[in-house]
Amino acid sequence: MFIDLLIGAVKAVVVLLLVLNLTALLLWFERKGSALIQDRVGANRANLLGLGARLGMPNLGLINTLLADPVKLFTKEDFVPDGADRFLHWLAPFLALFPVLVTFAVVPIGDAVTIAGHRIVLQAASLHDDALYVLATIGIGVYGIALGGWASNNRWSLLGGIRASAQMISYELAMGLGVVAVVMTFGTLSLQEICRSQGGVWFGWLPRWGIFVQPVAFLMLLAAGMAESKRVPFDLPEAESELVSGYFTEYSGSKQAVFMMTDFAEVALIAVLLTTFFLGGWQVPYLYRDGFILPGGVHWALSGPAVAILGVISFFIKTLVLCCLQLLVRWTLPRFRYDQLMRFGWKFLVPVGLLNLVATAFVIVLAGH
Amino acid sequence: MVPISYVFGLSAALFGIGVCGVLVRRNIIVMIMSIELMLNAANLAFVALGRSLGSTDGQVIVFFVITVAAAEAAVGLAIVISIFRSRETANADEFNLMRW
Amino acid sequence: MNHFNPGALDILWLPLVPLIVVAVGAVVVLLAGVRVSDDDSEGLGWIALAFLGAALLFTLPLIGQSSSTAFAGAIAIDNYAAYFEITVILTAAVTVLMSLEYAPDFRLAGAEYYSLLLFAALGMMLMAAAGDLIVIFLGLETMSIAVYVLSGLMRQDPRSNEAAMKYFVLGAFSTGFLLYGIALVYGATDTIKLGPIAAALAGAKGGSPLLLAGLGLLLVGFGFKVAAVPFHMWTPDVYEGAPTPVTAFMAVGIKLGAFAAFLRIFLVYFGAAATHWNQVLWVIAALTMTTGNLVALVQGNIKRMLAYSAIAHAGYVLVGMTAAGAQAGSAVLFYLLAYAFTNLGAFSVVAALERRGERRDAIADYRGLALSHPGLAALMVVFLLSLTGVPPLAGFVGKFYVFSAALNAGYVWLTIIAVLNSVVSAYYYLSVVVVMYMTEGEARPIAVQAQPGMVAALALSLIGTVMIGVYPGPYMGAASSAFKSALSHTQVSSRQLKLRG
Amino acid sequence: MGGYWLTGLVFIPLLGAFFVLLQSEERALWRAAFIFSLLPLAISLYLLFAFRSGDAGYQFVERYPWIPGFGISYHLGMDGISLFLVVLTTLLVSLCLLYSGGGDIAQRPREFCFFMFVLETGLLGALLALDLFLFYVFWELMLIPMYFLIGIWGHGRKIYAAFKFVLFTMFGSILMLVAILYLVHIGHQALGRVTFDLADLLGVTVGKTPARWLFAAFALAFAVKVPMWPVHTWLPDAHTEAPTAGSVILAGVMLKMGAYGFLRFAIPLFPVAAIEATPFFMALAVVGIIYGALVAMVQPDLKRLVAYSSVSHLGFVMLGIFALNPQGVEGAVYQMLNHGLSTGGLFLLVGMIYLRRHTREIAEFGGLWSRLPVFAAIFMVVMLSSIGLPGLNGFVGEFLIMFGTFLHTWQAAAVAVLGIVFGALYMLWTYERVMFGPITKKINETLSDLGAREIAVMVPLIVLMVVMGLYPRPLISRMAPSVDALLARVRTAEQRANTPSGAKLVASLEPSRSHGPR
Amino acid sequence: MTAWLFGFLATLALVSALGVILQRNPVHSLMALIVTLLVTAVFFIALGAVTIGFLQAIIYAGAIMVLFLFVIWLLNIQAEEREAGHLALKSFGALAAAALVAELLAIAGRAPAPEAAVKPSPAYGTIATLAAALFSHYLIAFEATSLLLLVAIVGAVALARRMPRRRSTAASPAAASVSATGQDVSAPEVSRRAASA
Repeated sequence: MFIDLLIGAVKAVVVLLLVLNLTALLLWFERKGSALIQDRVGANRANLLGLGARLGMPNLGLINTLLADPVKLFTKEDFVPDGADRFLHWLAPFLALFPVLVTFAVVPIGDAVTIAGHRIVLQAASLHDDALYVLATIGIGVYGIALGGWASNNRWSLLGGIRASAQMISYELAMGLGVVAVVMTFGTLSLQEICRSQGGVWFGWLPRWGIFVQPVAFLMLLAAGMAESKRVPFDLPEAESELVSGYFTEYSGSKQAVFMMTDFAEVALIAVLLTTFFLGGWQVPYLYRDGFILPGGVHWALSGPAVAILGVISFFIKTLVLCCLQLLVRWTLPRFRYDQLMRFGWKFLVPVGLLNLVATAFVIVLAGH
Repeated sequence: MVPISYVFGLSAALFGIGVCGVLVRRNIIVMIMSIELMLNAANLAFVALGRSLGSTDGQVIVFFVITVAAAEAAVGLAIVISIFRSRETANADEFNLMRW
Repeated sequence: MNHFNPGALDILWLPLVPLIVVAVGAVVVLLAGVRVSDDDSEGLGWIALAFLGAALLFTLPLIGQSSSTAFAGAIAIDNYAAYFEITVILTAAVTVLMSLEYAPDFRLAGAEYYSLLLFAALGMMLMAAAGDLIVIFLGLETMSIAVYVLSGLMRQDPRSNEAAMKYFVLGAFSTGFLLYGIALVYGATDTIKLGPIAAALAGAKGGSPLLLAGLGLLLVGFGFKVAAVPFHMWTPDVYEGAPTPVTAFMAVGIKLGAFAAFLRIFLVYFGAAATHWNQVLWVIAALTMTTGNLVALVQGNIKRMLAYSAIAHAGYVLVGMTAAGAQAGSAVLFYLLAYAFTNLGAFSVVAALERRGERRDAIADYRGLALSHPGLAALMVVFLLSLTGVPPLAGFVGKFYVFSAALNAGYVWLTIIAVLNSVVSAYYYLSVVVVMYMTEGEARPIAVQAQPGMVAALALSLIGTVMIGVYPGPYMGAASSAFKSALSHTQVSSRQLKLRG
Repeated sequence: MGGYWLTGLVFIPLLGAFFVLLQSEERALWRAAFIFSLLPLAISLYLLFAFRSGDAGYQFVERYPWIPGFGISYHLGMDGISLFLVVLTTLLVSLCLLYSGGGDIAQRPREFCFFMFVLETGLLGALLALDLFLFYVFWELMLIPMYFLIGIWGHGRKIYAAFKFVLFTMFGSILMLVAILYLVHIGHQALGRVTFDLADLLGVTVGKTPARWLFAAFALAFAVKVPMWPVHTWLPDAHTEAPTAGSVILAGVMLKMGAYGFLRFAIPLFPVAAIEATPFFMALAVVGIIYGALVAMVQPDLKRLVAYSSVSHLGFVMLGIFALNPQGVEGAVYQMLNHGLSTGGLFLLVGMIYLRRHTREIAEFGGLWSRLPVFAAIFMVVMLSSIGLPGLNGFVGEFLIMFGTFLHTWQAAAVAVLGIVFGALYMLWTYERVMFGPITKKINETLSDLGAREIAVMVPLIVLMVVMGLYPRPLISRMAPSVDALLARVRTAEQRANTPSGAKLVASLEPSRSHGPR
Repeated sequence: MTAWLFGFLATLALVSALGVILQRNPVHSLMALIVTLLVTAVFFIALGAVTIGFLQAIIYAGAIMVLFLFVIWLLNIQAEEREAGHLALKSFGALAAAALVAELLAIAGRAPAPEAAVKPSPAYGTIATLAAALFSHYLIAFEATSLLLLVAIVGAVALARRMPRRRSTAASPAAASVSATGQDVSAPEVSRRAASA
């Protein structure tokens, strides 16, 4: 009993730490990646003890983003505007971050491993209805943003909050449709099961990943997910040029930092979900329980722990790739107009999602008989 | 283990609070919220009673009730919007063009 | 994991065809109305009428079928359902007819208007055909939500907005009670199907406080919908504020739908356990009649007056319900039919006088109507007299039937209260006649031309009112066979229970 | 079965109602209305002669199922009691239409004729119906046209009067509806089937207590209509404010409906209860006679005076009915006819003078004899008929009633005689004030005497008064068998209730059934 | 469900429910309502109705309540300075509600609750069980629900959409003032919420 609790706690802490680190990493990547894309140097000033230069990479600016940025943000004055709803103003950032963080609890980062007789599933919490849980937490995430905008007692903020909530609610629908298609395909709501059933190959060479069965759902979820994270090209809620900074205009210091973390955590969340649903999660192509079996029939035996570790690594690689993809999009595409955003969501994604659902259902029924 | 009837009792209390809210509050939005509270209490009762009977029917009904709540909320709020256009108030006491 | 097994379902499409036709009609109207201006929505009305006509045709094969159920007991197939479906369809048709000119005149959004009208009718029909509490609930909600919107559809009119708001708040409030009542009944009996609930009520669980409290809450919920005192507060305001055809539809259709379910639950299935509820109903009936009639005396607005009169009439229906039993059931069904035509007629006249977006619903506006519009005035007199219960019009025969049932069940005092109420009601109905016929001068000169839709609506109501009054035999027969066919469900189910037991 | 005479009689006026609606030109309208009204009159006269005297049963019976589920049938029939009232009704309607065409009804004549015909249908139907449901339908039906007649074409506080009239009568009659339903319920238990037919229900013995209640409900409905003191207060208002034709029909026919209801329904259905109630009703009747006469005496308004005299006269009728012996009942029926003729005539005469002077104040007149000799002469005859001068019809009725009452309770007769005296007093005094003496008001000198139409209206009345006063036999002989049958029924019931075995029988039948002798 | 967990959740539910009706500021009321709904969702899950619990969170707390938030903002409903309304009416309402609760509680106390005598099967409350019921015994209800939602969409649009301008005559003052408020912008959203639910 105690051991189980301990394992649970450890898993939770591990996942939390992973996510937090991932967000920091994404922050750095955003800074330097944008610099790269825009052909400029990017953050490069902070140089603790000349460490960067000594290591021969002064331009990476790791210290800037990983250390200086947080320190700066957390030491800044925490400003609450006059007439704001102080309690909600304080609560909102955490209300935004919390649901995103807890969503990671059901994401399987690897297969089950057995350590000292305990079978440990590499998933912080294994529910029966993981997919529903994901949708639920994402749905709850709206409130942090919306209330943050409202509690600031600022028109721009409120407008940003309204936009954010409308947008998130709208794209949640498309997202739900995509998830339902995936769930129908795999016949389970459990993310671990979904990952598991993506092992193996078709035709002897094609990994049985979800993306090959549900390409439409993948694109839908990618688009909807990016919209959920309110980032370019869907960053209407913040839209600096119109709304100053949208819902967090009136935020500063640590609360602002939490909002930023939420942003990046959402990017990471989308990435892990897409990975789980479509890219086989922790599955490595051609890797089976006891080692690789390549298409040619070549067999390369591996021990159990090694397989598990490979799985975790593969999961993170896929996740990082998808994160990079999102950041790349962010620096590539211009912002939508609000009506375009809504039209895209309601008049394109939703119908496509429904058609996809119907097609999936037909295929399942026909295949079932 | 807590007896199921405790949960049912909780639902009754929530229902009562909802009723009280409708009767006591004059803000139209809060009144609608109180109605949602009533529906929610009914949902809790359905699930609790269903659990004590070991039947799934209660949950299915909750599914329908949630749908109904959604529909009611949509229409109710649309009505609030339409009345607000002409009256600029959400206080039920001021809707007195006609006697109650 | 249990798999979906379609074989377990007794799927029968025939009883659903009328409902499906109405639903399709609603959608077709909606789609057809995409490019139709609000000033020009008459065509949509005719489409709606066509679908209602088709639905009526498809209801006919349902008459006379032996009572059975479909969809695992969710849908009851019997004359009772057919009776109410036909009445609801006719009500909707008359409402559409009287809206053909009214809707453009008041710039109601045509597509939405007719489509919601059909949807509301669909909800009522669903309530009539429902065999379990949840379908009743959903039918009720479909009807109610559509009517909430309909009553607020004159969006530039603050009174209409207010009507929608009040109706919505109190309607949703009552929904909460109804739902909690269903929850309690479900908790007590482990089922939401009416047959088994009735069996449980008659059996060992009959005295269960959970079940009785559930019945009480159901009573409250339905009390709101049928506007029984003390749950009637919304009625006058909503009737006054809503567009007049919608008021007519509310006064008649909602009562039909709500009573269809109310009667099926209480009179048909819980009839055997009437002792549990008819004392309460006695009081509610007496209060409803008396309050309705007394307050109606002081109204200066005809729609308000008719609203209180509708409350009073709900009271008469409740008198019939209190009596419980086969004769009372038939009487109530017949009364509702008579009431439907009469009230539709009265509201048609009110609607006919409202033109070009101008409300004309103060009783004072009817001054001198007998001289300026003798036909309309005469029709109004007929409908008012029928509401009063003057022979040989429909309203009289309805009251006669109900009172006779109540007397046979031994409710002498309730009947006496009811008839004294009729006398009181004569005063305010005849006051309108006084204004129309015996007061000189015209309030505001109006000229209303005969419009085909309105004429048809008036003619239908008049024919109904007079026919049912003069030769009520066939309609009484229909009502009685409808109620008996509903009753036969309970006999079947109790027989089955006995076999099993 | 006797063909379709009665159906024709009842519904031809209804046809006429819609027929007159088609007339657009006013003169043609009145002509058409009058001619149309002669049709039912002709039918009723035919029936008068075709009626087999000496037959106690119903004649010209028509019976068809109407609402079979309820045992309700369309059942019409005529006996010696209703026969003359039918004739009186058709006659008075014709005369009223004839009179009203002469300028009395200035506005909305089409609707006036419409309502008159509907009213006639209601009256005739109520007189002929032998099914309680059918009777109630017609009973209520006649309220509405009268309501319109008073409300539209009335004078002064016409709306108040109309409302009072409707609410009073409706209050009474709706309790009667409950009683009917309850009676049918008892009948259902007794006979095993639901029936509203009077003949069937007469065969049902009602337990003592329910019978009292039911009789009370019926009696209330009919007493309001009669009207008996103290529920008479609607009558002076209604009479005074109604147009002349309305007053004539109201006084001439409609009041008789109450008395007729007692004879046709209340007493035969619940004979024991009726006998028990006799002292009470006699007392009320006597109070009504004296009260009506005294109040009439102090009325300054001619029409109100006639109205109160009606209260007094109808008191006599009720007295006769509750004497429950052949003399009394026959006298009552006879007196109903008399009252219809004389009071109808009086109202017509008051209407004629009102048309000329637009006032009915007695003080406004005086010395009209010299200016309006024909009017004064006719007035004299009608007034004497009303007083009950021997040789005129009023005497026969009053004599029979007093005789019957004397046989039953001499004290009542003794007090009621005072009513006759008072009646003569106020009538003659009024006549003196209106007709004799010098002309005090200038305007009265310009009045013109009756025209041809007015005389034509009055002549049939005068003729009937004289004929009925001199030769009552054909009437009595036609009504006697029916009256005897009724009284026989009452006696049988009384005996059964009074003899110990009979009382036991009734007691044992209290909740259940019996096939009483018909 | 252990006693302390029940106690904690029940207290939370009651406090937040009271918060709904006691808060002056509608937004705070709404927050309290959301908490109540989420706690209820937890109760659902604890009672074995896992799917329904999540649906409650997704639809009820996650979508329907956002709708409320929108409307509160759209209409800019401020906290009430001081509750209007008659004291007598209010106390009557409170009393009536209290009586109702007392009665229901009494019933709950007396109800012969079969204390989960039936140990639910593993499939209890799963989406598969639910779906099987929905598409068999509750087929009609399910179909009716779809129509109900359509009604709600049509109705909400009909009420909240922009007022059409008169074609023939100039816009009436009332119509003009309505369009000037500019509240119509997000009106279609209201109806869309219904669809998302």
